[in-house]
Amino acid sequence: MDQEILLQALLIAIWAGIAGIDLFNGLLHIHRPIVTGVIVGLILGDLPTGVMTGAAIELVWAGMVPLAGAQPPNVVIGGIIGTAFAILTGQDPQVAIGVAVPFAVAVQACITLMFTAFSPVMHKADKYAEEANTKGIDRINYLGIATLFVFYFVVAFLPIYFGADAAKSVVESLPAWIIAGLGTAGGMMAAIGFAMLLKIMLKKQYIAYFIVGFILVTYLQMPIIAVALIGLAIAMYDFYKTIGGQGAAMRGARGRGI
Amino acid sequence: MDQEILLQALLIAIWAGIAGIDLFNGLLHIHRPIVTGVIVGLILGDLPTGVMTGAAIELVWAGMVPLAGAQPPNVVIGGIIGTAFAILTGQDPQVAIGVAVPFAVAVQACITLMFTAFSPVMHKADKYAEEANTKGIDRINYLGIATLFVFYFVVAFLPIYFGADAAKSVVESLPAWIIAGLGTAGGMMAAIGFAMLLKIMLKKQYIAYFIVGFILVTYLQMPIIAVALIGLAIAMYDFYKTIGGQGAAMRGARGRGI
Amino acid sequence: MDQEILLQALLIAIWAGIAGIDLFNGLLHIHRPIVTGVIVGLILGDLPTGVMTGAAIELVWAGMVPLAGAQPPNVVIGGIIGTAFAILTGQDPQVAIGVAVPFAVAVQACITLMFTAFSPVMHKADKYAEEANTKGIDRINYLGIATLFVFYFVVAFLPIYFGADAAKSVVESLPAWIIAGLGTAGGMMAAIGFAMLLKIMLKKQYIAYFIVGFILVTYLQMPIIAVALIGLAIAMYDFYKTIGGQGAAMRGARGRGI
Amino acid sequence: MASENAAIEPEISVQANNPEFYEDSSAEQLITKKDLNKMVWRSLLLQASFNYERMQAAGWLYSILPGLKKVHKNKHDLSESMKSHMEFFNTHPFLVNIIMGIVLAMEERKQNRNTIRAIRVAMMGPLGGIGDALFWLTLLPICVGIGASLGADGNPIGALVFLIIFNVVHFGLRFGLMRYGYNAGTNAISSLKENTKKVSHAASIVGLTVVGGLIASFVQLKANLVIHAGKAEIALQEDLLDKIMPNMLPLGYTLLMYYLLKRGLSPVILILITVVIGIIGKIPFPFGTIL
Amino acid sequence: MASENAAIEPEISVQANNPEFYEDSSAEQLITKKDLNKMVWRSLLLQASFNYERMQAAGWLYSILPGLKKVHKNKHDLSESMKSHMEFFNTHPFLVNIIMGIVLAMEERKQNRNTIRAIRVAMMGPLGGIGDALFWLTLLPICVGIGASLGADGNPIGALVFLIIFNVVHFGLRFGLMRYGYNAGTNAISSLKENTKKVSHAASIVGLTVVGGLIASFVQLKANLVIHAGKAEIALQEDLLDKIMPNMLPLGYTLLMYYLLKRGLSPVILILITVVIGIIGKIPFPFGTIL
Amino acid sequence: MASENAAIEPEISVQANNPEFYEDSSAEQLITKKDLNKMVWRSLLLQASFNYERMQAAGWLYSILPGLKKVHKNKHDLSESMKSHMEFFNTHPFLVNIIMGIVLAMEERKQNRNTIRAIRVAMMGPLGGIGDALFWLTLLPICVGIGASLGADGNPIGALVFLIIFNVVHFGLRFGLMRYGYNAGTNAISSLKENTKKVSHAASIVGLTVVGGLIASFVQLKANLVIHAGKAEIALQEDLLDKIMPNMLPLGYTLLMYYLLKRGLSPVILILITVVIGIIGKIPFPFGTIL
Ligand SMILES: OC[C@H]1O[C@H](O)[C@@H](O)[C@@H](O)[C@@H]1O
Ligand SMILES: OC[C@H]1O[C@H](O)[C@@H](O)[C@@H](O)[C@@H]1O
Ligand SMILES: OC[C@H]1O[C@H](O)[C@@H](O)[C@@H](O)[C@@H]1O
Repeated sequence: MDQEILLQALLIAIWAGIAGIDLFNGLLHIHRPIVTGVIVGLILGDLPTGVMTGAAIELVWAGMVPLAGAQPPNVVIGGIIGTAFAILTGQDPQVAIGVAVPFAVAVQACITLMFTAFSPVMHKADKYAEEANTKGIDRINYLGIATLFVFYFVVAFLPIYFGADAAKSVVESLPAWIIAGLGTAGGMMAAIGFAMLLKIMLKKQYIAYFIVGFILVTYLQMPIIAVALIGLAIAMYDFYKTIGGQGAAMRGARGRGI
Repeated sequence: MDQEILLQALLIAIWAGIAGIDLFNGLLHIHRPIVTGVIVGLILGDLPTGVMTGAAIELVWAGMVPLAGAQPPNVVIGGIIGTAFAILTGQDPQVAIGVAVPFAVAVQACITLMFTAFSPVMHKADKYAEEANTKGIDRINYLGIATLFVFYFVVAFLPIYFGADAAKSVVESLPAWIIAGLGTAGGMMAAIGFAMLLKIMLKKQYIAYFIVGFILVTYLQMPIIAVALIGLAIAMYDFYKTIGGQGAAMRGARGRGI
Repeated sequence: MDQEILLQALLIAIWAGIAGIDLFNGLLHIHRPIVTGVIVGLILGDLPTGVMTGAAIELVWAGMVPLAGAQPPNVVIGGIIGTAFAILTGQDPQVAIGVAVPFAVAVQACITLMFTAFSPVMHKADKYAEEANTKGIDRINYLGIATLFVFYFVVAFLPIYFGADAAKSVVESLPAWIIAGLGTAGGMMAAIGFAMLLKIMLKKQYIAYFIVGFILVTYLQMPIIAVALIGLAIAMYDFYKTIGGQGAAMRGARGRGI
Repeated sequence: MASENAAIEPEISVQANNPEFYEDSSAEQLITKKDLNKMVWRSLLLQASFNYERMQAAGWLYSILPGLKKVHKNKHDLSESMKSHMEFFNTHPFLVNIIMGIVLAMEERKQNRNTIRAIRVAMMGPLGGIGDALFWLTLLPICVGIGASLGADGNPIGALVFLIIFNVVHFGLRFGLMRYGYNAGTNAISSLKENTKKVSHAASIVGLTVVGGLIASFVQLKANLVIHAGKAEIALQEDLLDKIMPNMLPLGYTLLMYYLLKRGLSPVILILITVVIGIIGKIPFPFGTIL
Repeated sequence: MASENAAIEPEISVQANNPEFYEDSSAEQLITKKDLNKMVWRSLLLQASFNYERMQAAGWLYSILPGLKKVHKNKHDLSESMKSHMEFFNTHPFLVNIIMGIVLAMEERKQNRNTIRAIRVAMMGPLGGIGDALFWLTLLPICVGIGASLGADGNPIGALVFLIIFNVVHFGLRFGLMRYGYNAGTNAISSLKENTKKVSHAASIVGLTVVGGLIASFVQLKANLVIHAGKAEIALQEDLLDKIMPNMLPLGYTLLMYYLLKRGLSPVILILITVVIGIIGKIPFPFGTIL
Repeated sequence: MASENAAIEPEISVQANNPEFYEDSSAEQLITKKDLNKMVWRSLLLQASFNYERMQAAGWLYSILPGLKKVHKNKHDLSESMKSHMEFFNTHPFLVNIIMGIVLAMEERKQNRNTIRAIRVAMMGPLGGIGDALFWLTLLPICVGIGASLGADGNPIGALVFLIIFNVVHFGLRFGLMRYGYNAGTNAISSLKENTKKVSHAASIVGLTVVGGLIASFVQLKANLVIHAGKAEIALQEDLLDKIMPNMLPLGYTLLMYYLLKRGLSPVILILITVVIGIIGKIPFPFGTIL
């Protein structure tokens, strides 16, 4: 039994390493809970629960994607711990999510730290660039991948091997409103990502489009793809109008000059 | 009893004077039926009926606001007479509205007259301006306020002191369809205000926006605030486009000229 | 009895000739099933069935109009044969439509052929033009009308006089899925007409409007009249913007030149 | 460039102090924040002497008088200024404060009188329309709606909530716009012309979009007629008009009023016509009522 | 300026009477209102000799013949004019009347033949598309809808109402546009070029907006396939296509037809393809039908 | 013209081969399709060394290294190129391939180093935003939605369908854009500047429209407070906020975060603030919870 859980924890940890890499590299999106649910379900021998918990966790993490480098609560660890916890303790998916969120938030913080810690390495990379040392550049990137793998491996292994029960009791001793509060915070988290996008993209003359998009969803419940198409139509209108206008300006100028 | 109704009528008349001023000056909007209903309810000692009748009358007067100086059926008198009548005769709010409408229409006519009658006073004001007589200008405006107060005071006092029953019997002797017709006319009245706005604002090149606004409400049931935001977005687009276009024109010209 | 069906078939055939002309000339739209249903109903002495079958056939032919010369399944013959068949055999309108579709498709093909066959006649017309022979031009057009009449007359007469029962048995012997398939093809047919319009009208700079129209109907279920009004608003915006822009360009140029 | 623009809009051109307009053309900063606030309060009486010849002119003059007195110590100049401000004026009573701010800044700088006039005229129209649309017909119904839903069961708290929300916006706007206008006027006198035109254009766009929507939401007019043709019944509104376009009648009636106004009919006549149509519409004819 | 514009659109340029085109270049006003009305009636036969080589050319010539005869007394001129009007022509049969009006005004003024040709060509395309969209696909369904809802219980009144509404618009347009076009042509010959371009641009905007909408409303195509994967069932239409974008198939099929047309396939082939696809789509395969 | 444009955007100007930047300025075509594909695969590691100082810079350099090595045989040139590519870089990981293609084409042509830098910088921002909007927040939810609805009853097929649809688009884009960018870069070097600006402008329009919509769909924030005033109950969300504007709180909170970011607060702090607010919002106060 102990043997089995060790093997299972190791397998899940390997999967966590792979998925953790995929979250930022590769990007096949095998790291999404919908996939992770299947894999963890297979490893722990309860595929249906895995699939269903994965789908439930997907809903919570919709829209929580890394935008402009901002980390939302970590979807990899959230998905893995959530699913594993649901299968191992037989709890309801909703409770499993409550358990997963604090882990996901903690990992979010760690990743942010890691991305800060990696900054000095860039000066090494500058030196390699100076020396035209291409191998060096390669190595730095492979190092990054390795670090990610090890990190996710450890973070997933420990709580699953040691902690399913501990986690359960910790969670059960926490007041429900703290768990609920973390959930609420999760729902608000996307705002930070959007704010970072706005910081990069928003200029005064783009406010109009921002308003249009907001209205279309708020009042007309349009899905995003329709909003994108409307945005595209405006962009095309503007594009051809500008070309035409410049043409006119040029012609006007040409017609008069000299 | 007589004493009491005199006092009540006086208090209501004072309120009518204040509210009548507020309709055009101050504009705290204490003149709206929703507020008037509370005050009249307090004065007549039946707050709940007052509040509810006020709310019912609000619905009828939605959109009937003075636009470009055009007077809709008078909301001050409509609200006051309607509420008082509902409380004093114990009638249903809907009937109370039917009674209030003819008064409101009559006062609408009087106000229109008054605004016509005040025109000659402007030539007096011209003279004061010529003489740099600032006190004179002040006086003319205070006179206006006083006139409004007196007018509303009288118009509210008489029917309430003498007329609750008379009004009731007059109304009951009127064919129902005339009252209904007045209500229908009230619903159409906003068209005149909008027509006056259009007369001031509409130019050929603005028809497009007018159409857009109409469509958004007619076919998509958007609330006006959303329509305003869409209008704002278009205006901003246009604004930056014009600036950009002018820039281009200038650059085009500059690049070529001489 | 035989006498009566001959007379009826002749009358219907005359109507088919008239309606066939109206499909392309005159365009009073007496050729639509909604009208044809009444006429055929009168001729065959069962007005209510005629009216209702006509209305049912209308639904199927909505949107199947000749665009840029492209022939959809023929609405004249579809309407006439469908209604007549429904009355003569007492079948359900839906089955009547199933029977009408193959005829309509066949006639569609014939008309396409006829429009091809008429091409050489244009060289005759060129000669008349060369000779300034106005009578000749008149004659060519009258010939076209006559051809249409005869064609529709014959096509409507034969199946009704000889064929109601034959048609019925043929139809009943056909597998249901072929009839269903023809119906499905009918529903797709409008795509060809729109494609021809696109071929004529679509340029890169118009794609934006195309997208807008598609979105408005797909996601907001706007009726076409609202879509047309939105299109009109955009066109007006663009029109005045272009005028303004040109003005600016000219002024820019004027202000700087020389 | 200058000459060309002058040709296009001769009425608006911004220049430096103008000895030909003022006896005393010194342009110190005299108006204080306190003065501005005081004039906001006075502008509450903007429509005290409202009338159909000059509309808000005398109220407008009343509102800005303290400023004018401070700026024009010279009596001739004051008289000139007052006379020009007695010309026709009408705008939205909340948005008036931004025009006041700008105009006061210009008076203080002893700007060309024609320029001041032009700014005043150019801004009042669009700001009137947009203000009506945004405050009378958007803000007000929203606040009333909130208040009314709280008062539905006879609770007077609704009225209070209504007054608070409405007036926070109301006075926030008034004081804010006054200061904004004054600063804009002071800092950017020379760019005012262009901005006025653009702001006015933008305001017209918003305004007309909203008016289009308001007609569809506020004008109430529906046909009630049912045409009997044999056994069939055609409900004029549902079976015919709504199929062509919903809200056809409100739109049509508004455009009719617009047309009649442009033909010179007075609003009073239009009100009468409307009352008559309303009553006729409810006459119980044997075939039903029309409206 | 002129030289530069000429460089851009050499094909459209408006000039005075042209001795090089006409033997008789006198330009009196000869066409009367009666003539115009007569030509409206003749234009009902615009498609009498419709064919895929010239489409409406001969019908168009037939329609305007009375005017041409009046204007060109000289046989050579009439022949020249008739020849040029036998060139390819196709537009919407209602909107043709505005082109007729303009062209007739130009013929009467003995305009440069190339200019007339250019106007005729520039207008026919966009007016064809917009007319199809507005009349065949908007006006007609509205009128039919009204008529059909009245005829639902077997009452023939629906057909009558349909014909009346439709033809009031129809003939109102024809006569109105003819006169409008003729006057526009007469008054504003010199500004025609620019306006043609702008009107044609505006018409294209409306037209394409509407066509986009029409595809979504009129093209009927839905997948019926259900994919069985283990125990799961994936309904191709509801679970996949509609999630990506509703009306994907109608849009996709129309664009496919468009692509094939541009590759040179004839409409007849496309109709055949469509019939084949429709029938294949309904074959009762063991796993269900495709469409 | 050139001089004037240079004044406006001095940073972007496209010139011919540049002896002052390169020791070896020969500009042969050396990069093959195979090289391009190889670099697409390497770009999967774009974020391997992601960090907050340079973000994707080292990963970007890693991705294009094979191309750089081929193009710059001269060590000095290679070093110069590598140094410049170690500058800050961040964009969407799928759309990076189009920038790679363009930049590689420019390196191969031995373009002015400043121009290459400018193109790289000008494209990364808008493509980052638009990519996030289109792929992370539109494509992904659609694919996940399809997958999840198929897996609802415990069937793992949903995950497979999800991965297939998503990655067909994903890799289709990557390889397609790489080639497209490389060709665009090669063919149209001289028109690049203008296009970059226009494409970037257009991308910003689409991006911001979508971000506006995304805030309304993805940010979850609702007030739960009910204010008791006498007998009346005012549900803050339904009775007040939703009446003013639905989704007010998500919008407001996003704009607050935006404001704080602009004031220099780090995202980490904002995350903490958000967690704290979330938890406070759920404290069971006697009057209910806030959120
Ligand atoms: O915003 C662009 C880009 O920024 C960072 O690199 C990451 O957050 C990516 O997920 C994101 O696509
Ligand atoms: O239209 C602007 C303005 O005109 C008049 O002054 C009054 O009707 C006001 O209520 C209105 O706001
Ligand atoms: O497209 C314009 C026009 O083309 C052809 O002439 C016919 O199909 C008409 O029905 C159509 O209106």
